[in-house]
Amino acid sequence: MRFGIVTFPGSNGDHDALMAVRLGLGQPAELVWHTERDLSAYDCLIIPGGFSYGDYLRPGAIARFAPVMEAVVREAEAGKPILGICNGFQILTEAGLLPGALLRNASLEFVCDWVFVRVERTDTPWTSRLASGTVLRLPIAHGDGRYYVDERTLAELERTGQVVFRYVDADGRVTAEANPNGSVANIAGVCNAQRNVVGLMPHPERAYDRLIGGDDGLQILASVLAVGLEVARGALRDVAE
Amino acid sequence: MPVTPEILREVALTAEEYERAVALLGREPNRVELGMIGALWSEHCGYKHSRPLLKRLPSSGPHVVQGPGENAGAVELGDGLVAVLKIESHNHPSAVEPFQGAATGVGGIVRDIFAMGARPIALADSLRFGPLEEPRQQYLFRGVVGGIGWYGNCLGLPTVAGDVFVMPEYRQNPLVNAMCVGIAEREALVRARATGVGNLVVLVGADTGRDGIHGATFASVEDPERSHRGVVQVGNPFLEKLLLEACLEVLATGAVVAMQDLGAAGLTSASAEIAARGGTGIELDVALVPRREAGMTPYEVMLSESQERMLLVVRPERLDQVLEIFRRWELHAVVIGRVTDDGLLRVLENGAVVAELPVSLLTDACPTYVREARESPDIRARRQYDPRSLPDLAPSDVLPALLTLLRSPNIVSRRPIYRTYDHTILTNTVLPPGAGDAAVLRIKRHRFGIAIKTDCNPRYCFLDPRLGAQHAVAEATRNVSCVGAEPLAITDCLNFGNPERPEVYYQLVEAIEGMAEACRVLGVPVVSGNVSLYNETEGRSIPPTPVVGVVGRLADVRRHAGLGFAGEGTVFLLGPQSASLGASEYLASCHGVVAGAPPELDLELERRVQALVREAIQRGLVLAAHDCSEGGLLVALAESCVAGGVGGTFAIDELLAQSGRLDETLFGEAGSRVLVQVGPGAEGALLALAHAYAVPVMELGRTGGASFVVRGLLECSIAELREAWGAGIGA
Amino acid sequence: MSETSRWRAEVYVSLRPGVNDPQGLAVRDGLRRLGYDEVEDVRVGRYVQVWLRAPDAETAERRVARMCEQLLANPVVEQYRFTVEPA
Amino acid sequence: MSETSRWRAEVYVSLRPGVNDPQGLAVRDGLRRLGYDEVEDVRVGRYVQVWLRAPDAETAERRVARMCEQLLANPVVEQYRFTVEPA
Ligand SMILES: Nc1ncnc2c1ncn2[C@@H]1O[C@H](COP(=O)(O)OP(=O)(O)O)[C@@H](O)[C@H]1O
Ligand SMILES: [Mg+2]
Repeated sequence: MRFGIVTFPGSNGDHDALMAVRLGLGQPAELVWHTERDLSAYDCLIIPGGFSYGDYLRPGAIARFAPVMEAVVREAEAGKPILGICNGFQILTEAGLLPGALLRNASLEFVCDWVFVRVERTDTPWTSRLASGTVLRLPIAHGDGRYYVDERTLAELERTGQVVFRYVDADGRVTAEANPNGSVANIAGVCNAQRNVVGLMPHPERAYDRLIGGDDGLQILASVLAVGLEVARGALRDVAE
Repeated sequence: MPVTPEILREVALTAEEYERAVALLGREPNRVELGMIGALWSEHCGYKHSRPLLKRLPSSGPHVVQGPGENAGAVELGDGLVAVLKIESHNHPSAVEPFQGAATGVGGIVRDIFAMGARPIALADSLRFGPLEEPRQQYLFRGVVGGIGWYGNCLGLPTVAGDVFVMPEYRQNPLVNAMCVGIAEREALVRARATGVGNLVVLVGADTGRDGIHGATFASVEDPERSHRGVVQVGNPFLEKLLLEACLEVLATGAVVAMQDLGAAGLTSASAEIAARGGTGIELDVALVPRREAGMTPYEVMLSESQERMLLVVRPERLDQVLEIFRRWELHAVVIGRVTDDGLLRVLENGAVVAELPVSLLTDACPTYVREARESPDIRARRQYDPRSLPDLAPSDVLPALLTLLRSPNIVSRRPIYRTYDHTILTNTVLPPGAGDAAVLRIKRHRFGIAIKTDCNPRYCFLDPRLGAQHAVAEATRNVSCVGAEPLAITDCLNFGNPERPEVYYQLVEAIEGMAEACRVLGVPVVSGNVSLYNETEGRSIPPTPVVGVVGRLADVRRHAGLGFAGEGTVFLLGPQSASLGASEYLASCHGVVAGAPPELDLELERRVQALVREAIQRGLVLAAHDCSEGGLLVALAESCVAGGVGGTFAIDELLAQSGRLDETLFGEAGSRVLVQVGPGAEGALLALAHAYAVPVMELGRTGGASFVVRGLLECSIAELREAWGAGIGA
Repeated sequence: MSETSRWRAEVYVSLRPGVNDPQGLAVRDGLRRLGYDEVEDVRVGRYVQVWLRAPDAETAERRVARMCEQLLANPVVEQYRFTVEPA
Repeated sequence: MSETSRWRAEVYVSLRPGVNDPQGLAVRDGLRRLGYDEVEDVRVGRYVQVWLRAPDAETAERRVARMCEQLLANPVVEQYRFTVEPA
C-alpha cells in the first residue's frame, strides 16, 4: 500500500513518518512536495507534524493554502484515508477538513512526553484494526494542542461519534491529570463526518520500535492496511471479470 | 581620518593594536577596514587570550577525523560514518534578551554542524543561573529554556541532554552553552576552504539587517547589559530549517567547494576565514547583498550579525543547479563575489573599492596576549577550609538533610526543562533526558549508537580550577560510560571572567591544563570548542566554568544502561570508598558554606572505573548504573530508587567505619564513583570483573519494596523522596 | 500601481468571548503579583499591521477585510476588528 | 475600591523598527501567495486588553503605562502604545 507523506516548508515530522511506514510497517512511502497537485498515485496520505511556515500567525494557518492542499481536499472528498499528525492535525482543522481548532496548551508551555490515549472509535480506516477502548501509549510534542470546539459542536461530535482518541490514564480512565494540554473532553483526535480523515496530536509515527520507547503507533498505521487489502481485492475482482 | 579614542573604543581596539594594524597595512585603515579589523581582532573572533593556551589541549587520537580549526570536529563511528560535534556559548546575548539570545545560540551551533556537511541529529544545553527564587533569575531561566525549546523544537532537532548549575555568582552573567551533534559520511565531510580562483561566492538565507552589529566586540567586554549595542537579533528557526535542508541537498550535488556559516562578525569573519583556510583571496560587492532595511552602509553590511545566513563557494558551471535547489526551498541566494588569488579581502560597493585588507592581517596577524597569572588569595584561603571542623550530622538529621539536597537546584529533577524540549523527534532517542546519566541515540540501520552529555561543576572549578576542570572531564565522560558508551571526543566551552585580571587568567590557565591532563589520561581528545571571556560585571567574575561536552559510542546500542533501579537486584559501589565534603553540595545547601578543597581525583582509577562499567554493561550484567556526583552516595541511591520507582535496603556501616563521619560518608563527594545494580546471579561476575580492573568494589544492599532504608539510620517511602526531588527545577 | 496610494491597516484579533484564554489569565496573575490588584481581567490577542497599496480607502478596507476572513483570523475561535488609514 | 470605576485599556505591542520580524515576513509572503500582491509589509505584534478599576482616567493611564513598562512589553525589542476608556 503506497503512503504519500506531504512535506510543507517547515514540516519536520515527515521523515519520521517515512521511517515509521518503511521500517515499522514495511510499506512503500514517498514524500510529496507541497506544490504537488496530483495525489491520485497514493492509497493513503499522512499530513505530518512539524512547524509548517514556522507556526507563524497560527499553526497550520499558512500551510492550508499550499497548492497541495487542493489535491488533499479532493482526495478527502473522494474518501481516501488521510491522517493528520500534530501540525498535520492543525493544518486539517485550519483547512476545515476536520472540526474544531487547536489552541495554545493550557500550561502555555511546549510539552514533550509519553501519554496514554484511548481508542473511542474503530470505524475509521486508521483505527479499524483496534478494539474499541484499547489504551495506546504514544509520544506527544506540541505547544498548541488544546483541542477546542464550542459546546454545541462538541455534543454533535459525540453524537456522531467523531471523537476518535481521548487522553486517559494508564487504566483508561478519562481524568484531568491525564489531559496534557487542556483539550475539551480530553479529546486527542477526531475524524470528519465521512470518517476517512483523522487528526490527532500524539505521534504514532514516533512509536514504531520498542528500542525508542514503544511501538503502539504501529497499530494505528497498520489499521489502514485493511483498506489497502480492500483495494487489492477490488483490483483482483476486476481482473477476474 | 584621525582616529579618536572614541572610534577605537567603538571597535574595541587598543592604541597598540591600532598601531600594529597600521604597521602591517602600511597605511591607516579607513572606517570600514577599521571595523572589520576590530571585529576579527576581538577576543570572540581572535581568541587573543586563549589561543596560546588552547594549544595545550590534546586534539589527536585514533578516532579523530577532524580536529579544531574547522566549523566543528569529527570522530570516526564506523561503517564509514563520523560524528560531528561542537559547543558554543551565547552568554552575552542571553543576558540582554534571554529568549532570543538562547534561541539564536542554538541556531548558530546548528549551522556550524551542517556547514561540515553533517546532518544534525541532537542538541544539548549547559546552563548557569543565579538563585532561581529571584524574579530576575526566574525571568532569565524561563526565557533561556523557552528560547532553546522554541528554536530546537521548530527545527525538528531533539534536545536530549545537558546540565544546569545554580550559583549566586551567575546573577549578572548567566551562561548559555549549546552543543550540537551531527552525523556524516566520512567522505562527504566539507571543509570551509575557499579554493579555485574564479569560483563564485554565494550568500544564501535571511536578508541582511542591522542586527547585532558589534556582537563580536560586545561579547568581548564586561557587563553585557551596559555594553550591548546594535539591534537585538531575532531568530527564525523556520528559515533555518529550510536552510539546513537546502544546504545538505546542495552539498550532495558536489557543486559546492566550501561552506561557511555567518556568525560573529558576519560577512567579514565568514569571508576572511574561508579565504584564509583556502590560502586565497575574496572579492565581494556589498551592493549585491540582499537587505532587510534601506540605507545600510558597507560597514553595517560587513559587520551585521543577521541570523540564518550561509556563505558558499560554488563552481561557476554548477551555479544554476545550486540556485535552482535554493529556489525550490524558497530561499534567497545570490552571487556576491568570487575567489581571487591575491590573498586580499576586497570589499566593493557597486564596483568601487570600500575596503581592501590582506586576509592574513585579519586572521593570523591578530595579536595574542599572555597575561600575568596569580591566584586570588581569598580563594586560596577558602580552599584551606576544613569541613571536619563542622560538627558531624546527627542520625536524626539524615533524612532532613537528604530531602534538602534532593530539593537543591543543582540536584532536583530537570524534568521541567527537558519536558519543554522535543526529545523524541527523529525517532532515534533510546535513553531520553532523565533516563540515564547520558542520552543514548541509535543510528538507524547501524548496530552502534552514540551517547551525549555535558557537565561542569563550577563550585569545584571556583575552589580549584585545575582539579575542577579535571572533574568536569571525568564526570562528563563517566556519565557517558555509565550508559555503556566509550567516550570518543570532547567539545569544550571555556566560560571565564576578564582575562586581563591576573586571578582570572590564572583560572583560565589552570583549567586548561587540568582539562588537558584529564583528556590525556582518559584518552579523549578535544576536537572542537569555544571560548567566552569577560563574563563579569563590575569586576565580579563568574566562577570558572569549563563546560565539557562528550560524544561516546556504544558498539551495540541495545546494550545500554539507565540510572533507574530495575526491580530486585544487588547494588554495588564501584570506585573510591572514601569521599570528602570540600566544595560539596552538602556544605553549600545544608551549611551555606562554599569552601574546602574539591575531592581529589585519581585519573588512572577513573579510567579503569569507566572501562569496567562499560564492559559490565556490554556483557549484560548491569540493570542500572548511575554516577555519584553532587550530593554524594545517598543522593545517588535516592535518585536511582526514585527513577526506577523501587525501594531498597542499604548498609553503609563499613564506609562509616572507614570515614568516622556520617556527613562525609552519606553526602561526601568523590570522583570515579559509580553505583551499579546487577540482577540475581550476576554478582560474582561483577566482582570478578572489578577485581580484573583493580577497581575497589563494595556491596551496598539490595533493591525491592517501596521504602528507602539505610540500616540503623533512616527509613522513608520512595514517594517522600519523589515528592522532594520531583518538585523540579525552577518550581 | 501608479495611481494607487499607500495605506496602513491595523488589525486586532482576539479570542471569541466563550473561548478561555490561559495567556490572558497568566498575564492577569502576573500583574497582580506585581501589585496591580486593580486588574480585573486580561485578554491577549494579535496585533497585525499591514502596509498595502490601493486606489482608495474603500478598496483598501475591502481587501483587508478579505485578508482577515481568509488568513489573519480563524473564525472558529477568533474575532477581529481593523482600521485603515493613509500611510 | 468603592468610588473607583471600571476601565478598559487596549495595549498594542509591536517590535521596534529595525528588529527582525520573521512572523511578519511569513504572513506577508502568505498573503502574497494568496494573491494580495498589493501588500508591501506586515508586522505582527500583541494586542492586550486590560480591564481595571481606577478612580479616574489619569490614574488608569498612569497604571497601565507602568504595567507596559514592567510586564506587557519587553523594552529590549518591543515598543507599545495604549488607549484607556471607560468600560
Ligand atoms: N539543560 C538541560 N537540558 C536537557 N537535559 C538536561 C539539562 N540539564 C540536565 N538535563 C538532563 O537531566 C539529567 C540529570 O542531569 P545531571 O544532574 O547533570 O546528571 P548528572 O548529575 O549525572 O551529571 C540528565 O539526563 C541530563 O541530560
Ligand atoms: Mg549533576
